[in-house]
Amino acid sequence: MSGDHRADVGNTAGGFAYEEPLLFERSRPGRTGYSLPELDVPEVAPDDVWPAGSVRGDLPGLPELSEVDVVRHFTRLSTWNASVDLGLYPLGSCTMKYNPKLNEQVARLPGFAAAHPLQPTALLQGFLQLAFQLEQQLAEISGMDRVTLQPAAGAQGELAGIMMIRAYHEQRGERRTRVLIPDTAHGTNPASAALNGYDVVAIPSGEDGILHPEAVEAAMSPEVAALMITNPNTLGLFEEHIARIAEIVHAQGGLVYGDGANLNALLGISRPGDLGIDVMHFNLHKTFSTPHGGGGPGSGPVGVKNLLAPYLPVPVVRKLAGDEGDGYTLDYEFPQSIGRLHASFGNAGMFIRAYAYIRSLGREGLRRCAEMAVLNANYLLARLRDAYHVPYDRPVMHECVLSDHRLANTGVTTMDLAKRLIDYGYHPPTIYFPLIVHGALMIEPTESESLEGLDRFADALIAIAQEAHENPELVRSAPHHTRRSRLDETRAARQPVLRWQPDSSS
Amino acid sequence: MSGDHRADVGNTAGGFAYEEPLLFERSRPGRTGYSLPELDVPEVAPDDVWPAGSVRGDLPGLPELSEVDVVRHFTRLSTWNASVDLGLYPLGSCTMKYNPKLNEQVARLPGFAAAHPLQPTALLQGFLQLAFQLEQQLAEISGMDRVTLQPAAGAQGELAGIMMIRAYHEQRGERRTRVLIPDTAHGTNPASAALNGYDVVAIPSGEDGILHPEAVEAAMSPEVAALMITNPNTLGLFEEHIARIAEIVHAQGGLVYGDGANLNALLGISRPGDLGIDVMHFNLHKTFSTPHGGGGPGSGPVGVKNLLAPYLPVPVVRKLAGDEGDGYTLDYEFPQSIGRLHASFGNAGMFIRAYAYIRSLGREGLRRCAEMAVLNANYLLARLRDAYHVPYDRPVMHECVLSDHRLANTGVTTMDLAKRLIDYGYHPPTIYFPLIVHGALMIEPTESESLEGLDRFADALIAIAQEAHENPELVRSAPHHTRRSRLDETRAARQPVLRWQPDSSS
Amino acid sequence: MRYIPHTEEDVEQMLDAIGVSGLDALFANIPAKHRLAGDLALPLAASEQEVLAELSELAERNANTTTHAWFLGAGAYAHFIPSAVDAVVSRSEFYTAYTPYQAEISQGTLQAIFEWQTMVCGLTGLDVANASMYDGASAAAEAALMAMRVTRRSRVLLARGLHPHYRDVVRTYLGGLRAEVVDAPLGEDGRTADVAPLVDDATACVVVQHPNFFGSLEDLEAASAASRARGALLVVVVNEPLSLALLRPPGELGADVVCGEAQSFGVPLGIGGPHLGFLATRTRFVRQMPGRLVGATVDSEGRRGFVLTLATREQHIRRERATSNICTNQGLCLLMATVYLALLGRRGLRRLAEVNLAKAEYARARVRETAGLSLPLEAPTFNEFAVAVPGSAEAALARARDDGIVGGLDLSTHAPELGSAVLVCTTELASRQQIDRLVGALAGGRR
Amino acid sequence: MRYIPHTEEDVEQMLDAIGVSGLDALFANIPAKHRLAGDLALPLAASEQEVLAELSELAERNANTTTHAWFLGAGAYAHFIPSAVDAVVSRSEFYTAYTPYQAEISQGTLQAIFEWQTMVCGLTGLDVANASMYDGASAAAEAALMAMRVTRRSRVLLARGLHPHYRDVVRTYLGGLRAEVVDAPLGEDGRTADVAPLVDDATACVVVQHPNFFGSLEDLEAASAASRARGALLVVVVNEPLSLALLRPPGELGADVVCGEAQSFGVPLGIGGPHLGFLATRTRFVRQMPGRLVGATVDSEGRRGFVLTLATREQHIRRERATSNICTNQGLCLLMATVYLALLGRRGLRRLAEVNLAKAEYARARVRETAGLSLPLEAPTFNEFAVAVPGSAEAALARARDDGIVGGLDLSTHAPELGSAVLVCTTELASRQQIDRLVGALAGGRR
Ligand SMILES: Cc1ncc(COP(=O)(O)O)c(C=O)c1O
Ligand SMILES: Cc1ncc(COP(=O)(O)O)c(C=O)c1O
Repeated sequence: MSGDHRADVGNTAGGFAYEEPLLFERSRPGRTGYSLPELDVPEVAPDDVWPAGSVRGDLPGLPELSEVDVVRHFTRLSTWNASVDLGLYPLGSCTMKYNPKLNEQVARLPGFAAAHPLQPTALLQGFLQLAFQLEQQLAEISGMDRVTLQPAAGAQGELAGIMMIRAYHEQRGERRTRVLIPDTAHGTNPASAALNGYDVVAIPSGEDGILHPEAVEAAMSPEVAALMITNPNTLGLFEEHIARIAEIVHAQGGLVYGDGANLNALLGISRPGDLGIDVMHFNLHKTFSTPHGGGGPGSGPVGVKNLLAPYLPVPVVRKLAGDEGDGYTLDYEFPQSIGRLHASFGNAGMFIRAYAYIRSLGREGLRRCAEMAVLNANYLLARLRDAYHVPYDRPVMHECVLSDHRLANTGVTTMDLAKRLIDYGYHPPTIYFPLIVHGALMIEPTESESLEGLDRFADALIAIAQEAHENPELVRSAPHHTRRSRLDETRAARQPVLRWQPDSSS
Repeated sequence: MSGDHRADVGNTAGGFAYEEPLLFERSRPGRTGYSLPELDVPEVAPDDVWPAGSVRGDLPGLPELSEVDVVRHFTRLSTWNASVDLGLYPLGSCTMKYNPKLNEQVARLPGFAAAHPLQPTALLQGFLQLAFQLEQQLAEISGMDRVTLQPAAGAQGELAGIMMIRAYHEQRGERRTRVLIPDTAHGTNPASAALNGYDVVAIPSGEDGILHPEAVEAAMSPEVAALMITNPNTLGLFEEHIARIAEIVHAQGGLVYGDGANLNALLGISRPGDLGIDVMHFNLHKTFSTPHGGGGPGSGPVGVKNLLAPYLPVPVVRKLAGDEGDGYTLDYEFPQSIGRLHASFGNAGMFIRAYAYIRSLGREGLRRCAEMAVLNANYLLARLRDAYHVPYDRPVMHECVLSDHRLANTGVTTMDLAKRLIDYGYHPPTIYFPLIVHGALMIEPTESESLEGLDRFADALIAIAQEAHENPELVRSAPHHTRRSRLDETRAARQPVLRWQPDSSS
Repeated sequence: MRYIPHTEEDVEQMLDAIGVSGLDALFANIPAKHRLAGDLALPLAASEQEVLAELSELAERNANTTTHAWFLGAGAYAHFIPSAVDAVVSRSEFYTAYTPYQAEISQGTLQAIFEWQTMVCGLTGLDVANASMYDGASAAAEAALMAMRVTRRSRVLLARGLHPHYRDVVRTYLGGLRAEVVDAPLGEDGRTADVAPLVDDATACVVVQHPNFFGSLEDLEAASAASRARGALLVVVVNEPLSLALLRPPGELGADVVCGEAQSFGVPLGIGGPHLGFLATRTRFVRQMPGRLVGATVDSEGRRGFVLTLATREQHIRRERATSNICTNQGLCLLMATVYLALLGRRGLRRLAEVNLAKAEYARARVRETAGLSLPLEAPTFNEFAVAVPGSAEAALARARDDGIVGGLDLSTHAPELGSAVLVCTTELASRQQIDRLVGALAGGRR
Repeated sequence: MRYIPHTEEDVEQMLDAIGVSGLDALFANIPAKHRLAGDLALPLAASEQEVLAELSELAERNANTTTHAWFLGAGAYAHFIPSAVDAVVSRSEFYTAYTPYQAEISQGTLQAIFEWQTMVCGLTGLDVANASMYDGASAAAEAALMAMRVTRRSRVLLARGLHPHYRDVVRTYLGGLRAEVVDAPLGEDGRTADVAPLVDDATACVVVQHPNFFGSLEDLEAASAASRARGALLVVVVNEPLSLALLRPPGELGADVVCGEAQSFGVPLGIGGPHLGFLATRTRFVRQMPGRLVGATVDSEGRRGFVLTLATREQHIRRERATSNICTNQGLCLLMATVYLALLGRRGLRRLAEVNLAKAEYARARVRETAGLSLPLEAPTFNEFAVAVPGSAEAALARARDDGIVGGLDLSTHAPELGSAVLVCTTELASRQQIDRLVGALAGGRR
């Protein structure tokens, strides 16, 4: 827009956003977006069949709108989001790759979307076969012996994994109390260990950003139940000493948990199961293209080596053999199982998408995927090395981490850079993580991005670095083009307003 | 956006648009968003089976992109459009009502979306039944005797109607040459008549905006094949003298064609067939909620009185009776039929949506629809009467027409008002139509809009009227918030650039 | 009513503001005698749940490409449609928008149309293409009308190889005008016989389909020479545009207008509609073209943008002198095709065409070697061809149906001269095994 | 590869820029011995057409609510889902976005979550609700953990009326901690027997489901009094939240935490997931809550906006001291439920609940009057209840299946004390005629 120095930056032009209040503020008594068939059985008044005082009065918190108003409400809200389908979404550690439309289509087939978890297995054979085959595919990809699809997300996968490790030790009459976790680990690692009653011991990464055998050696003891390691780690670096480290842990009876969030870098290239990992989780919503859905749902299958197989959660899908006939069934009889983690099979809808993805890429596509993801990350690093400080400047895998070091004197923070990127039409990278890097910018382009797309993004980051020096205020006060400018998070936490109320100022 | 006096107007706030070049500019040789199964038959080189020189060389004009780039391209393009799902879209004469999501779902059922027009009728019974029932529903709604669904849009419906009128006259050995059309008529009316070889005679509307018997009387003669009339007319006024006018036309052997584009105002209230109309078209994409699709597809069924039944286009869907058994069949044997207008049955996908809509509203809903559409138009008129000149200030039906009369001295035109409305977050009304109103603003809110929504829209129009007087330049240079400011239509017509070319400056 | 927001309070408040007593008063201008006395004789409102159930039941009763092996084409082709197509056209910014008259708030639709126009020019080898016609049949009719305007002549030559329904529609469209429509016969080999003898100085155009209704590739150069010789235009109709990915563009071979049906490009069969008529021609005829055109221009700040242009040809400006009466067109289908072609791209489309050809050649070979079956027409074909069957075509198709196959079109009404023949189409959806089953069924052999 | 844009030229150019010789060089840091020697033992890439065919075939082999009459609930309920729900969640701005950490570019997701939190508070009668848990079972487990944190106690009382799978999950979650999990028995009438005797000063919480697994409405006031008396919290689990449209909100009846499964609100059955765990509590416990919370705030210009807040409870800040390890949650399912509730609204939801109740009461009446069938439990119910059948439950369900009915859950493993019994659920999808058929089939009568 002419005269607006802030318009037409990056790959954006001027524009506007539609405003939209809360549903409750749009509500008018008597409206509805719903209809029901004529009741074909006698009316029943709850008061007549329920004990006195069981029936509620009004139903607060529910609005009343017509279908058109509901559709417009959410359509407008949607326009306030950044998304993968609108552009590069380089959140480090989140693998925001393209979510194929085919996956969305097949997941909506009535045979999947309208089937029930408790219907007889005889009426659920298509799904059981898919689940069984997906387990096998994940086992092959990861080099593990067995896989459970039950965990609903990566963190629940970690929980399941640590539980199996506990069960394993208890089975041998051991009560180990500690779990070793590198300082670069994602927050869910220590949280999952703690949720299992373990004490968390942080292990420092080496100068070069990866874990060194000495550090593990030093912390290792018979008290240690397991080491949780992410490979490639959250700096995007491959843990070169992984095998040696695993030996050290195993030597003292400990097990090695592999956080598979970054598996995208290794597809068809290297298998955790071949590197000494005893148990790991997959994030189907990262590596296997299922959508992140604005926070979920995801799916966090867990792969284990045979030594942990007895502890897998139930039920287990089994292929019938011999005179059992063909088909698949559900087994519950695993006395040493850690039990159930989910009311049903886990986030089944994500199994379908991941299966469609693995079939679509095939073995060559999966490898290509890892190669291009790593190529993209290294290309970006090469493009950005001059403009930004690179705390660990070495070849990376699927993501690279920059720091705000060079901006020290400008008063511009990593947070400011992130917000300014929004003006350029990009969702910001992951920031301030991993914790060991000051003002970290963690960038994961994924294989979905084209060369030109990466160049535009690099140009934007370089331009912003320059703005930070020449016009720091412009960056510090970003974003300037969004429907809302910088939001006050402190106020939100200090005076929490967590729901709308008729009187509420919010 | 702070400091930007143009932000946060109407129901909008500041924002930005993603830029996106043409597909061809994003193309890179070797990319694709498609895949094919392994060929399971022998390869064939076209040169081996076709005459020399039949095979083309390069395939210009087709880009090469990955699926993610294609999806992003069109997702970004979509964000540059206004749409009913984003807000009020008050295009007069277009009936931009809400397009129910249910209709979209049912139209995609494989039994409809993946069936072929030429498959044996025995394998097409579900569709034939739906088509038959829709014809009956439209006949009942309009008061006509028979209906054909074949015309692909209103204009083709007009063509079909006029053709039937011609056939009717020729059948009686008459060669009539003229068609009478009021000066308020939509452009398709005269165009359709002319396409049929008729001379068009324009009839002036009366002071009060409607057609008067005298005017018709004066123009009527044995040369006149038909009068084409739109009721309610394009000023949103009910043609009160319709019956008398029909008598006059009929008295001299002429027929009356009813343009049903504005039928929304009459649903369950009054039936064209009861007012002397001999033949009319319906716009399923207006009255019956099928989406406009950014210009189409629509559907323009035609209803006729029995006197025109012999001339209906073929094929005709017939319900089997007696010893023919149950079900439906297609009849072709109509010697006097005008013939075919469409390669198949017409825009069948729209029949499905319209049928779902009529079933969803039911008789009471259809009437409610007309009542609320008329209520909304009159309410807007009441809200706007003080701010804008109302050329024909009387109770309206489904739409109201304003003029730019009061802005004469401001230098602000209707076009400017329209463009400024965009800044307020509204798609403009239809402008400069009907032609008899200087600088017309033709506003049709439809029944989909709520009272509050209408108030916000009225507030915007009133605010703009004020801006026109206080800050005309602001209005004349609108829109200010869109990705593109006012586009140069003259240049487009003077130096036509109608396709992209590798070298093209465009 | 879930689609109508008004509450009774809203209605009261609005009636007050308007200053009328009740809803009936709003209809005061409708003479009492013109008001509907009672209710419409229609059922009461059905719930969403009931409507879905009812339509699902109706849909169940239509065979379709998900329930049968499919060899029926004849103008509507069963091609695979990538999921991304529907994902894009389901964006309500596209499907709930109107014709892009207000350019600044319709750039998405406008740019997509401009991209489509460019693609059609590339495929046809012509300079300018419009923003769609209703379908291939009306596109052919509009082309004939256009040729009549351009040449100021009124005689139209229609090849027998033009889809019979298209032929009907052309006749219907021309019915109201003093126009003469003449047939150009089909030759022995399934191609249009030499038209030269039929073209005269009154002839506005020669209309041939390529590949034609019987699947045969026409000799466009001959047709073009014959037309040109007498100052007539050559109109080439294409209803399987996938063929254009391999065939030399008609524009290069002398076609003045190339039009037809683009349903093959990602538009669902949908029982015949909505489909996608297209029309392309040479720059010098642009002002006689029917339909909308999008052009590139600049905004007040010099940035590229798109608008509807050359509207002086159209009904809303020109009224009775317009080049056509078309207003609403097939916009969303155009978007489907544009997304589809963008996904396949240059190589993808060409490869798909090769696959279709290979399937057809395999099927033709099987037919040749199968007792009882033969190929009655010798002309080269793309993905569709006639097969002569033993006994009646109806019986042959019934045998196929018993094996879960929709085997093609019974040609006995359209081309009795071929005896019992079936028009068979093989796309990428037809597997070798299905083709073998079809051949077996048509031949009457047991499987 | 349709999902990967790189051409060979792109790759070359990028390798140059990076300064390495080939793709392998990018993996130089991976010791050779750790590289995969050959290819993965997986099939080659399949085309979109093949994958769709394969998955369609698999889907065909699952019975579902479109192929059978449906009476199976037991924690996953077959309700009608308005088309608008999928239309909204199919907006890629919603489903291809990540967790809304960057508020300014995620306001759409944030506002929707805030709306959901408000709705849950209204339904449960509590002050604060989170932005979802994985499912009802893990929500129950998280509630127990939360109660242990709040009370600093480690004894958890689980009602037998809690869904057996939920009970398993709670035990699994607590397995790693020094926690004692005790059962509270079911009473004769299908409601939890008086828990007072079982609650002691070590008890962190009493966990009851309402309506419980057997469909019975629990006496929450009693449970609440008993818990309160010993300083334990009352956790009420709801897995058919539609019941809350009619039932007095548990929050009003003394529940400290109300959590469970909200799949009923527009989330597809989807073979059990993704579904939608929810958790609500009182303001004073908010800092012990698991899961994300969205709060209202203002931007630098004072305009209302929303952000993730109180994150100091969460793993990415607190790590091993977090209130839970949950990170990715069930965001998109939350959106489905928010759209669903917005469409039904206050009245719609209440009416839907009445309809479900009426269907169940009709079915119960039919059961009572049918020879061979009976209602083993007397407690009042909502839309689900146990039916005692003649012979084995398995045989009864098989009879129903022969009539195209998925008749309910065989209770023999879950509640042997009931003998042969089936847990039957009747939602708005069950027609009177289907209910009659079910009753007939369960009783073993001929139709
Ligand atoms: C390295 C790492 N580990 C674990 C997780 C947790 O996975 P989820 O969010 O699926 O629970 C994440 C997700 O952000 C991650 O990046
Ligand atoms: C009054 C009137 N008549 C006829 C038409 C033509 O209908 P269609 O666009 O469906 O061809 C329209 C559409 O704008 C119209 O408004």
